Amino acid sequence: MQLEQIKNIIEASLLASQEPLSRTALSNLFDGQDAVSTKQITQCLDALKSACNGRGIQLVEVASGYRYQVRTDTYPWISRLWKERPQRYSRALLETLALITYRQPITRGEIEQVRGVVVSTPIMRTLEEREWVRVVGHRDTPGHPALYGTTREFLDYFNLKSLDELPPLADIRELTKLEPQLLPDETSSNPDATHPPHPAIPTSLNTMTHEPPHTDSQEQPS
Amino acid sequence: MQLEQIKNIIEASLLASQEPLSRTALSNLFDGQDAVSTKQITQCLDALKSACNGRGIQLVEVASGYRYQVRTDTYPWISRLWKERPQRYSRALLETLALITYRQPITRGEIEQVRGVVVSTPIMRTLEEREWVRVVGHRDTPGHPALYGTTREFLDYFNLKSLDELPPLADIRELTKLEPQLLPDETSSNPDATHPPHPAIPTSLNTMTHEPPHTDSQEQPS
Amino acid sequence: MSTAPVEIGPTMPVDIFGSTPQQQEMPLARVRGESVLSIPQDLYIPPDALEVILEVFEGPLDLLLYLIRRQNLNILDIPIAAITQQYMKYIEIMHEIKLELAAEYLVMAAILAEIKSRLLLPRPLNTEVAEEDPRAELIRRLQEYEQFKLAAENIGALPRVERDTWVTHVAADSQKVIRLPPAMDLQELVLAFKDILKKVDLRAPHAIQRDTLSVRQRMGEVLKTLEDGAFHPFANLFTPDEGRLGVVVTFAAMLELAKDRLIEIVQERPFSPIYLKSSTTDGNV
Repeated sequence: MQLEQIKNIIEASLLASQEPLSRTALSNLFDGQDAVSTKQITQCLDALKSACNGRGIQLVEVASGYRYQVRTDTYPWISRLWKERPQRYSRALLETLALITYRQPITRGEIEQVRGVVVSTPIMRTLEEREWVRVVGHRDTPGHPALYGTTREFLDYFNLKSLDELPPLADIRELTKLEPQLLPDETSSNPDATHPPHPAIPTSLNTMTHEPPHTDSQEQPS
Repeated sequence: MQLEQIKNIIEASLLASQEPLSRTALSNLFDGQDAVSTKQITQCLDALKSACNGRGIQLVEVASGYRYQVRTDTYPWISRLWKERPQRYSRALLETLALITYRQPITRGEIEQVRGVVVSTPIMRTLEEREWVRVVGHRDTPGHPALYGTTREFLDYFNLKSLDELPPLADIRELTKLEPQLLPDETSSNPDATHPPHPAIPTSLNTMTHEPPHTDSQEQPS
Repeated sequence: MSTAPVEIGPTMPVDIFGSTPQQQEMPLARVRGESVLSIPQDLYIPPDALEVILEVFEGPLDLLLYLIRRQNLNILDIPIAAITQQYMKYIEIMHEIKLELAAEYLVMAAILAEIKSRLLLPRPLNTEVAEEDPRAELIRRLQEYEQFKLAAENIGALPRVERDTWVTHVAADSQKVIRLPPAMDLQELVLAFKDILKKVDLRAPHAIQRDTLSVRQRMGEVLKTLEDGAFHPFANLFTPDEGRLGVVVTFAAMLELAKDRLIEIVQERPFSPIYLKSSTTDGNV
């Protein structure tokens, strides 16, 4: 068999295989009258290795054999293939988080009471995995249910120094939507007397709208 | 970005991706300041295609996009990597698949009418599990039977870009004229119609088992 | 009249039963009852060979097609009598060797018998033009079936993944999906909370402390509105003109009423509109 053909078969095998292939495995591709020598295999592997120069993949030897892999410097582009587009959080998650935020410490049962529906375990897990919420204690009632509260990471994520910076309850009640009148020029320093003052809202909402605190924008390779 | 680099990234992506990649998916690898034009993508794909000449792999376009795959003539060696033989598909399954392919959307009942036998549930399940066919709707007749159609995965699996690439259904006229060529010898093409010879009923069952009429006849290399 | 077997070359893959002259001396048609059991040994039939017969034929149409094609007969001019005879023979054997015979095979036997009998009937001379060949429908079905049989072969011959080719898999550093958590901004969170407040009161103490309007009085007004026993949209019970306190008081009143089970608060599913209804008038309506 021509060396060129051997090389082509080895290349295709390595590209097709999910696992690295050892020299033995490569030899076994050729048997009977096709049998190839170790030297031929080495020659082919060397040729294939150099053929990768300047490409996005490379042929490397790892513990269990040879494999093609994406070069580290190409990986940033390739990794976009596997990235899942971030989806929005569900309404249920938002409401659960909102309740934990404003009513902390709160038990799951209490959240369920307010929302009228069961709080799903995946939601709690997501909130905990994101480290926005954690168990801060247990209520001294039968069953000793866990009490949840928000975390430092939660405050960091939303660019808050403390929970006090959240729009207060009373003002939220008033909100019909986040309207332009809540924007900065109508500052708290000069509140209209006929309207109840919204001390925290204008500033914080402004921050919120214009500077959505970190969305996940850093993932792109430059 | 240099065309060479774009090409390298595209090559690595196609090699690493489990699924074929569409032109859009390829474009999406590059965005922001890296953005590439459709023309550049085409140029790269063409270059990569020619780069496969004489190698054991090739860059092909199937229904859902581009992918690298092992050349059919190289596959016999590659297939030695796998202990398991590829799954064979029964004639019943292929006939069912053919009916769904050429007559889609089609109900199970309609398939049965043509084939003259009941379509077995395992066959439909296999076709659906392999994602070759799926329910595309329901016929507005009593019982609202499901209508089946083929999928992109079906086209991908069978190396097709679109249904148009399938060989057209044989012309019925052609079919009726088929038989004269079946026999090598002219004399037998004129049998006595009133007393046709009795065919030997399975006298040679052993032949039969060794040569099942035509399921997947292409075997792996020994 | 020839009774000689049609020889089909051994190279013809179509002839799955690859007959040879000697073997034809032994007519399997005579094989019945117990004698069937001996056949497999004589012919070195593998244990599952008999099942193969059925697998070989994808139904009655396929079997018929086989009988026709193997004898090089024109599909448009099937000798029904002979074909029927042969078909029945296969059926018989399948039956004898207790192959589970699909009902369709028997149906086809009946169809063949019917066509045969119709062909035997003398045709009235005057209607010869209008009379349709009784075989027409069968021929049409055979042709259609053969069409798809060929189409299936074509599909089967297409180069396919796993059998004729393989898709490449090149390792990438970490091929697991990078699952980015969705982004969220505070505004969303606040709005979510506002929605909760709309649904249920959180009994914020400061809201009630300052009430200048009597919650009790408002409870009565709400009950009056609900007097008709119908469901009222939650939102309609508020009078925005009263301002914030008025709204809070109304809400507090509703909660008190609910606590006393004087009203029902209904929501069909999460986030759907909330309705209120008087419980007391329920029985009267």
